[in-house]
Amino acid sequence: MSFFSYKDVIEEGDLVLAFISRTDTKPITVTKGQILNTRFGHFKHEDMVGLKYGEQMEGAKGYGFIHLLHPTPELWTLSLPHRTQIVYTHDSAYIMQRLNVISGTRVIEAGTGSASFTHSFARTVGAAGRVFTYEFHEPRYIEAKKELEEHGLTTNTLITHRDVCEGGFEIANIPANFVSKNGGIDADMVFLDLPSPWTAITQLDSVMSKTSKVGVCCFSPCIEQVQKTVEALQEHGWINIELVEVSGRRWEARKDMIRDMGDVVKRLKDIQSRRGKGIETRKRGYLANGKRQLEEETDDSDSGVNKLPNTGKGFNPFGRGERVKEGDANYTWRNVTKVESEIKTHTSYLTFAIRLPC
Amino acid sequence: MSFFSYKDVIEEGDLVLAFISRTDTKPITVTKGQILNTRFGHFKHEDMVGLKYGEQMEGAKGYGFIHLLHPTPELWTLSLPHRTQIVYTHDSAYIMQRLNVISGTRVIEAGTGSASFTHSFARTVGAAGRVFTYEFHEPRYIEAKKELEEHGLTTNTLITHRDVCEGGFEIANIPANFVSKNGGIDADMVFLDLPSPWTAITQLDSVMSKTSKVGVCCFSPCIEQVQKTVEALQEHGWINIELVEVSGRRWEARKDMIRDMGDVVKRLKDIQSRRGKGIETRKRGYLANGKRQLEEETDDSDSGVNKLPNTGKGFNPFGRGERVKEGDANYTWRNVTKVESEIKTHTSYLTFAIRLPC
Amino acid sequence: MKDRSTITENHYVLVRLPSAGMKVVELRKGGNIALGKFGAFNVDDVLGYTYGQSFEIIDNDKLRPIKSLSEEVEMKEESSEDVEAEGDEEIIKDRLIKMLSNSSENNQNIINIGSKIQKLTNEEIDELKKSGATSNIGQLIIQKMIEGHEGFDKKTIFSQQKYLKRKQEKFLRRFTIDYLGSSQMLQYYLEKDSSKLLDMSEETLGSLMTYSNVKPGGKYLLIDETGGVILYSMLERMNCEGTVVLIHENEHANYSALKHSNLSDDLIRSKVKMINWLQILEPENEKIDFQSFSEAELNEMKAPKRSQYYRRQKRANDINEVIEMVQQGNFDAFISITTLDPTTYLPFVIPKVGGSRPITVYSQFKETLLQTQHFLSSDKRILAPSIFETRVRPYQTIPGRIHPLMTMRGYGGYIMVGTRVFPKESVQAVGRGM
Amino acid sequence: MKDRSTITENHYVLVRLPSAGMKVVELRKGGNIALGKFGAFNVDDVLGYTYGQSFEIIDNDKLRPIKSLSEEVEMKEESSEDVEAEGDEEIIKDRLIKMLSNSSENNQNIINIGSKIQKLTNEEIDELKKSGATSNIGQLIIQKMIEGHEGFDKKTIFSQQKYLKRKQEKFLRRFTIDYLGSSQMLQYYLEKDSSKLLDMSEETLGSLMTYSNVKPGGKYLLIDETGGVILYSMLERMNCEGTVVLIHENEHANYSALKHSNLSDDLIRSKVKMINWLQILEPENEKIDFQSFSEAELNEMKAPKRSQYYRRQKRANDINEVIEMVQQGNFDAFISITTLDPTTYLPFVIPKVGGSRPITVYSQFKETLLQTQHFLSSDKRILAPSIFETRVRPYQTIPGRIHPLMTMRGYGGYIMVGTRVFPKESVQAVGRGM
Repeated sequence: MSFFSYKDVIEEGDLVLAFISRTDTKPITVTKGQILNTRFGHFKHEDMVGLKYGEQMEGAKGYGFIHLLHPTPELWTLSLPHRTQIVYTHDSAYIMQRLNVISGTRVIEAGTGSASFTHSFARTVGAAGRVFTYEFHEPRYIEAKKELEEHGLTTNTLITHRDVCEGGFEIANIPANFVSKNGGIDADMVFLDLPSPWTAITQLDSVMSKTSKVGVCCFSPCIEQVQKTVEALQEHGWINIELVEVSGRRWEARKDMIRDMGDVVKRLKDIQSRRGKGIETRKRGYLANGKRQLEEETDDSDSGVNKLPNTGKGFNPFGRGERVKEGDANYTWRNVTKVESEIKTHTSYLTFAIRLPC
Repeated sequence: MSFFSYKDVIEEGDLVLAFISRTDTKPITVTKGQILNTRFGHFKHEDMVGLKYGEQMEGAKGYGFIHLLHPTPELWTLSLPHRTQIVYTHDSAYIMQRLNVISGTRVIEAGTGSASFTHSFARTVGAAGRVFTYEFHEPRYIEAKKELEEHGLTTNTLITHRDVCEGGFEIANIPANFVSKNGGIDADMVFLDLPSPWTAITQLDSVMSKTSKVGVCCFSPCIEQVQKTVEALQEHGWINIELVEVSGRRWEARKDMIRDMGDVVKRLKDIQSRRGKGIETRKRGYLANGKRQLEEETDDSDSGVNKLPNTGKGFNPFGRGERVKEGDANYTWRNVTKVESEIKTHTSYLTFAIRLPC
Repeated sequence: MKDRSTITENHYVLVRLPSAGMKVVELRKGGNIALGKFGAFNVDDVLGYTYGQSFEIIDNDKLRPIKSLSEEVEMKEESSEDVEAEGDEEIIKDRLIKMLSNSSENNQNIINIGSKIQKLTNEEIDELKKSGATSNIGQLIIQKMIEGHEGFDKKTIFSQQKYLKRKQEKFLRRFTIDYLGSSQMLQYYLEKDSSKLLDMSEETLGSLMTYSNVKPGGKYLLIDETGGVILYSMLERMNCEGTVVLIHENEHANYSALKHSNLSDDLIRSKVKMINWLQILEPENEKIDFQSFSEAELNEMKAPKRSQYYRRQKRANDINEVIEMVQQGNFDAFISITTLDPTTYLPFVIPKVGGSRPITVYSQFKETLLQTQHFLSSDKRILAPSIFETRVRPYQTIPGRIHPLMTMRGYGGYIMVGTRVFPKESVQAVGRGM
Repeated sequence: MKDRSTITENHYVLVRLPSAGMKVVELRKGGNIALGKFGAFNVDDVLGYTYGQSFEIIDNDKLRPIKSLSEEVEMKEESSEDVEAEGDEEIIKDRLIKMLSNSSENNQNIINIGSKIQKLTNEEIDELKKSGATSNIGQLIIQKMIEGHEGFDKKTIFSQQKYLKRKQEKFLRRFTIDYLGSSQMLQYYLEKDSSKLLDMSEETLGSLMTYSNVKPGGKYLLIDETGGVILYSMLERMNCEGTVVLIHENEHANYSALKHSNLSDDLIRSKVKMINWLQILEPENEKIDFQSFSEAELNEMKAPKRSQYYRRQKRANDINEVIEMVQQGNFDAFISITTLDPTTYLPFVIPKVGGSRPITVYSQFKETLLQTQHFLSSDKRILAPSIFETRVRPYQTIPGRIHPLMTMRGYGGYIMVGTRVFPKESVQAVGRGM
């Protein structure tokens, strides 16, 4: 198992993402004797060995199932066990594309945070690229470092415990295989997810590429941070400063019942005829020639929709009232898209800029 | 014709909005002897007299047509002859609903601008409400005043030539029918579309209702204006300060051709068989037992899609290449929605707040 | 016109709670209104204030008017009740620490805050509390963190919001009395169960009213499957001048929301007429041919019978009147909020709308309106139908920390707007006429 | 790996113009590149600079490197050419007044500016010009207006933008040489004719690459109807390690965009394999049974015939190789950007994708993907398909006047993402298993 390439069959010790439902994916390291308990049954790790990644797995008691997924940075992001605020995929994907992070790119990231974006960077820059990530907060640093090691990402990713706003980005003893052919860190791309990126911007000069254009992205939730960042970037020779917001929506395909007004009319007629029969004997004096007879007055309550028996296919238009199952073949349906009931309207402002070697 | 109520039949002197196309509506005052010229023919005003609002009208030469529409504030907004930046309907509709502008509301608006929102206010507050609108810029004030008079809106709308940031909102000789039962302007709702609303906020005290909650909406394009506005509102006792953006999208129903991969395969087979016949005689030595014979190499150009004759319904999947008319019955289509090719992503920030009588 | 300014007895009002929860209550003189964990208050104590006024429940349901729900809490007068107060402090500290260390399971960053707070002495907490009282402690701690420490960074914005919200819910015993207008009613129902409103947002309601050109004195044809919220919004704008004909699909229309509108039944009856689909489709059949009795015959009747006769006569007249009104048509707008498929009813409704008047159809789903627009594309009676979508994005406006809210409700709906026109058979298009 | 840092001869590069226009040009040593009204430049003058460098055309196609396209223009040295310079000033003033009074037809507010400018003396204009030179006059005037006068309010933001843009177009003779990566190529084609890219935006391309988990060494199955822009993006991320099998629907695949990718034909041929739909559907039928000749037979052949034999042999091998590769399947992702209906080809493609690997389908229209997701809902081989929409909203970042741009391109597309899984016949769901 590796974030750098797919494997096909699960072995002991592999990281597997157990897909339980759309909102529940659990990362597990396949370990003999351990059991994954879910609300859909429990699953023995040892039974996973030899199964294929992507395989549907039955519960140990013969019911319930999960899917055994291969980790990717994006799935990992969704399954993070203790989730801090993360850079969501809509943002991270755009940042990568826009700043041209590809195989071979040398990236600076501060701070590491949950290391979720670090995973994406490591995957994308590959064996030819390098990721230098910095985390100020010690427990977070320790956890991220452990995780990067466990995930085999330290081959191209170096994590440093550092407050870059104070101490800058330079690293005293860069491992030889992390030193650029041009010497040092030599970053092509900088991602700053810090409360005050403007204090870090001043520290970048010595660690950026001297031979090519460098791109930066500052990730800040508040507009006041953006204002200070823009000023700092301008003062320090960055150009093409552009602020953007990324909005991401997830849509689901659903079915909405098609309710025909003609059915309503049939139903109203049905009510009238049934009522008409019942009261015929009671009616006198007010009958009309061929027209509708006057109905008995009923209580003019506001109680709303009257519950009436379903009289067969296409005749009962009360989809909402009666909890008809979506897609029920007794009704007709329209394909519709539904957005999440709660959407993310803001993650952060993204301030981009570039700098050319002086 | 009136913005306050519909009439049915067009008379001389009426304002008519001639709908020429979705993006072209021309306001005309029906005047004997005048002619409306459009790219779809020309239309004599006098022929409009006696037609119904909503009627389709033939060009004077027997071809082309327009629709004769009754003015509404929203249609008027779209047909403004010299269009300045206006408050678009997505914004204005929300402001009205949110600040509960209804029949009887007393509104302050500064500045008047194109008077487009003024029209909406006048319509909505009706005969029981009043609109006090202020415009600093003289030519704009003169034009708006004239327009309000021509449109019969001065029965409930009073326009004042004033820089409210300097001179405030008080009016020396309010016409009697504009004086509130509580005296003076007595506004329930304030709309500030000014470059520096914070200078106007300080001037509002004397013209706001003393008996009920007053709502304000400041309409500012830049975030820095919002920041100053929020501060000023806080300092001057406004509460429930909330900033929002309104986004509006217009979608069109369209049809997109359904291209079937099966047709592609049929076509590829067709090409092979026709080519196969042509080259059969030239082929020797490389024939295969029952399998495809080797085709002649052709130039491996990148020129792309080969143009081939359309061989009938459902067989030619090249919708884009051949300019098939949308909805052509020879093809199958999917109903799709298309947003405008250029969308409005920002009009202004809307800062709302309320104030209670002290 | 009813009083929209002053909190008045026997009115239904909206009570807003610090939790962003809402309640609709009737203000009966002498009554006491319970707000659950937020306490209770006496109706008489709020009467006469302006709508929009906020209050704090001090003790024994006593009220203190305050500037707003988020006003900084003043010093409590309970310093005399020493034991309780001290106990409170301990509880608060414990609660804070627990709350924050619980959060730390989900958010490492907040560990910082947790440990900071754990280091706070009782005196410091006391000071914090004094400087802003219980309900402000959270805010103050956060303020201190922001000022003094970069560890309290944006990673914790989610937590901050959650935290502050929770604090407010737990510690604030405040509420606001709002006038119950259509927007407030919409907000209330959205909060309870948005599906009852077919997910319509306030901004979409605004667009619906504006594009439908609703104004005093108009005559409107309406389908309202929201239980009357849309109807209420229209009546507000009409100032109860004009008429709304409400099309319904059952024996009786459901407009239960109007119960809380403070509009009298008489007023509603005089302005709102009900008609069902069968009456629209088969008007002549559905009219009541009421056989009148002569004066003499009536005089011979016993009183109960006579009053039954009059009741039936009125009902027959009402039904015939609304059927005729729809037969006449020339409505100033047709407005529809229903789960019925528009393509099945529009053919019967379009002829009823006056020239150059708007037709607006709401749906939760763009796909429904897509189908509808295609359906109308060959119907020359509707000019230039378009589908509109309006979405409002609210911001957090704490100065220095302005940003759009992180999340919001995803739904809001769509409206299709077109204009009723009279096509001419003879016209010959030139170029693309539309 | 090709040089992405330094502007290098014989490379195709992107030239950005102040008008936001773009050009793709090849830098042939000694060549001269014409930019239309912006002038022309000699290729040799830009070689050796870093990609991203901006230049100003001074005179006779001479270049001056500048910081950025929007850098304030330095004083021109043409003060000696008095007559021309004076003439220029007049022309500029005239032009400004005309421009501004023209605008005033459409925007009353700008009247203010027009009259202000009309009141400017020649000396003032001269001063303005000196302090920032021609191309900056507009900016300076606006600056002055903002500082001194509230009449220059937000109403003119549209005008300002239009005005500034026009000014830059008219007065600036500047350009930037950018590396032609996949994002730049996308931008270039979007600018020319977005329908050629099926309206795909840069952010959607980013999502597509990320959700498809494209990385060095992968083996991918691709339908690319954009002429190779997506293919180029994949090759960038793959660093040309791994394989892309490109499915096409004609006799030959169209990947013309790669012509400008600076990737050698050999490299492309070794990494990109072509296959058409017929070869996928009827692989055994479509394989070439190439009859080899013996060494002796070949030796007897004449040279041209022999080389034809070898050419054909290679071609047969290539075709058989790619057909077999697809037969084997186990691709690391399937990615599709086509106007073909996904429901018609997905059944043939799904089996080719490896376990737990992504399937991503792009469409201009959400409705297409809606249909596709429903089509897949009964296919247990695709886990949890979802439709994603990503939109980027750019801001104006002039300090003191920060706001989102007023308008932007409406299109951008949607992607459907699902994961290939292996369903088990025997499983019994409990609760809602999905």
